[in-house]
Amino acid sequence: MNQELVVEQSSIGDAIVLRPSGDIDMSRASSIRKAVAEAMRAQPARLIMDLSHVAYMDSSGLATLVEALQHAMRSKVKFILVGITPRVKSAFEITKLTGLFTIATTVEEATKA
Amino acid sequence: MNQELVVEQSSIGDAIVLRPSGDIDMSRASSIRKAVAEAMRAQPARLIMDLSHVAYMDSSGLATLVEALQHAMRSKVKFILVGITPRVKSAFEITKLTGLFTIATTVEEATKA
Amino acid sequence: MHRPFFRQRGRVRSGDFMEREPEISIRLFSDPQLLAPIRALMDAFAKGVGFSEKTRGLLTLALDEALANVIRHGYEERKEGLIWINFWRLREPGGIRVVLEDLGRSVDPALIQSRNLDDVRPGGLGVHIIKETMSESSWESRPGGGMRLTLVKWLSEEERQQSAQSQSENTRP
Amino acid sequence: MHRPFFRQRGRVRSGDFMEREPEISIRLFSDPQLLAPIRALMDAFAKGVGFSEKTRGLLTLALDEALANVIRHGYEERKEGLIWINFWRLREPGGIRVVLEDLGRSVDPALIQSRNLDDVRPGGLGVHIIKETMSESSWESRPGGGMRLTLVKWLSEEERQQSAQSQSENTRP
Ligand SMILES: Nc1ncnc2c1ncn2[C@@H]1O[C@H](COP(=O)(O)OP(=O)(O)O)[C@@H](O)[C@H]1O
Ligand SMILES: Nc1ncnc2c1ncn2[C@@H]1O[C@H](COP(=O)(O)OP(=O)(O)O)[C@@H](O)[C@H]1O
Repeated sequence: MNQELVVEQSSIGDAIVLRPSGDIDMSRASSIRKAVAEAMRAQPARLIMDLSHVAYMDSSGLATLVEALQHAMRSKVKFILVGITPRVKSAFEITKLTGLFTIATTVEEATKA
Repeated sequence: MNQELVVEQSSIGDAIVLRPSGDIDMSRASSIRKAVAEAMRAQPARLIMDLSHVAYMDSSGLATLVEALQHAMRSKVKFILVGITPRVKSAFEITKLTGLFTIATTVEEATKA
Repeated sequence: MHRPFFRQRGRVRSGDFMEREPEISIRLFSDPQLLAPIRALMDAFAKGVGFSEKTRGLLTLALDEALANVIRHGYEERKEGLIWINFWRLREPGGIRVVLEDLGRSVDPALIQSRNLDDVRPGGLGVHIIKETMSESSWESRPGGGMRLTLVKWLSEEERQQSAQSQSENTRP
Repeated sequence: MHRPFFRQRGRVRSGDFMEREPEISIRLFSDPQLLAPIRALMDAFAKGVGFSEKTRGLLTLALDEALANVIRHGYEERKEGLIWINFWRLREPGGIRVVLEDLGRSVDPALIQSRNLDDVRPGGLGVHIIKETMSESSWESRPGGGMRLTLVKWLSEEERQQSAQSQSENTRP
């Protein structure tokens, strides 16, 4: 049981795109936290979190996204979520977090949001 | 726990198409058996089993398909499988049943097979 | 250690299953790596009872949150704690009951509360998710130490009709 | 009835887990409707250990066949029989061990055989699937009645490398 979450990182213009794949739960939220911290060190203009390969997220995952948002706001980095799948959407809705985030449909759209 | 397997039945020309959806295991193989028996009573020229909505099948499911094939051969009905998903394919392969069946890629193709 | 499976007898309350043994009983270690298999089982169990895809997502999430709380607060992230989960199907009008038990630190159930979501900060969402999702949720401290959490979820009217329909629809064109 | 979880102690053999309690222990009724949740758990458990999608499909199938045999032959399709399943992760070189126990009719393990597949007929495929899929599979009749089936599956060389890689790859571009 050592399947850590894989988080792909890429750049598009002045944006860094993080694309985790797999379920994000208590055992793997720290991978997101690490990936965000590393991306922030590069001081991008925007940080795009592509969640299209995440079918499931629990409150540990939501917490890391709230942290990332707060970190990004302090650092004047735009933080944008992309590709939210249905179950992850439910998790945002039930915790009333949807309104807090800038959400785009595609990575393309997020680079302009 | 009463989710019986749903088996949709439709006709295309002289063919009857059966499309089960859901996992086919010991608790639900009898739904396939019933659907095949009913379709055979209509004496179609061909019986097409569309498995594209079946992500999983165990040996109870395989057994009903072998029965169906034998019934069809006795009744001079062409029996064709369509849309085999990866895990169902593995089940056919490990039991060496693949060569036994006529397999088509699409229902369209099966109506001509 | 194995007792919780059997102590249920004569203690269970909700619905029609007095004295009935759970359909599935699980004992696992307080290891976050085991959350994924339990979620998968929960999802399929709830599917068999007739819950919609949307409700199953929330039920899976609620159980995950309850287990994460036992691991985090009950066992303070130690991986060798034991957790028992019992699953029942409820008939008339249809639903599930899930009971979690642990031998971890036990707290006054009155202290297990959801926080005000208007105050945006990471964490503190689990209990809210559990209460919001389930028809019933209640924490007790167990006489022998640890906590017991009882979760009940009934099918919605729509899920009930869907589920009845999928039965009669069977083999129909 | 609950004993099988504990009798494992000092009896288990294969690999590195002597005396170790299973990561997950399940007790369920011999009800075919419960096969789907167990398959889902097996699939996710095997995923956590690093098995490929293809192997997980076969492992899920093999466990389903083993359970179906207990229900069909051990309990003659009665739904109120008890079945215990214990799941272990194996380290070095990585794999899983699954032990099934029941209190049903017990048969001479020598009679549990796969048939010749060239003779095409429905049925008789389960034991073949189990033996073909697993690295080890062995049936015993239990001293107290019923059967015990021990299943072991090791990661392939490729799965092992993939699994090691997915760890080091983490957060890398
Ligand atoms: N199983 C448990 N054992 C002990 N305390 C718990 C348990 N579950 C919840 N709690 C308490 O309830 C509080 C709220 O839990 P939750 O909403 O999940 O947020 P978080 O776990 O992020 O603090 C926790 O901080 C903890 O004090
Ligand atoms: N758990 C079990 N208890 C008793 N007998 C069994 C068990 N599993 C398998 N068998 C025996 O092994 C035979 C072969 O099993 P299998 O290959 O699964 O085919 P099938 O179940 O279709 O007969 C069965 O017919 C039965 O006699």
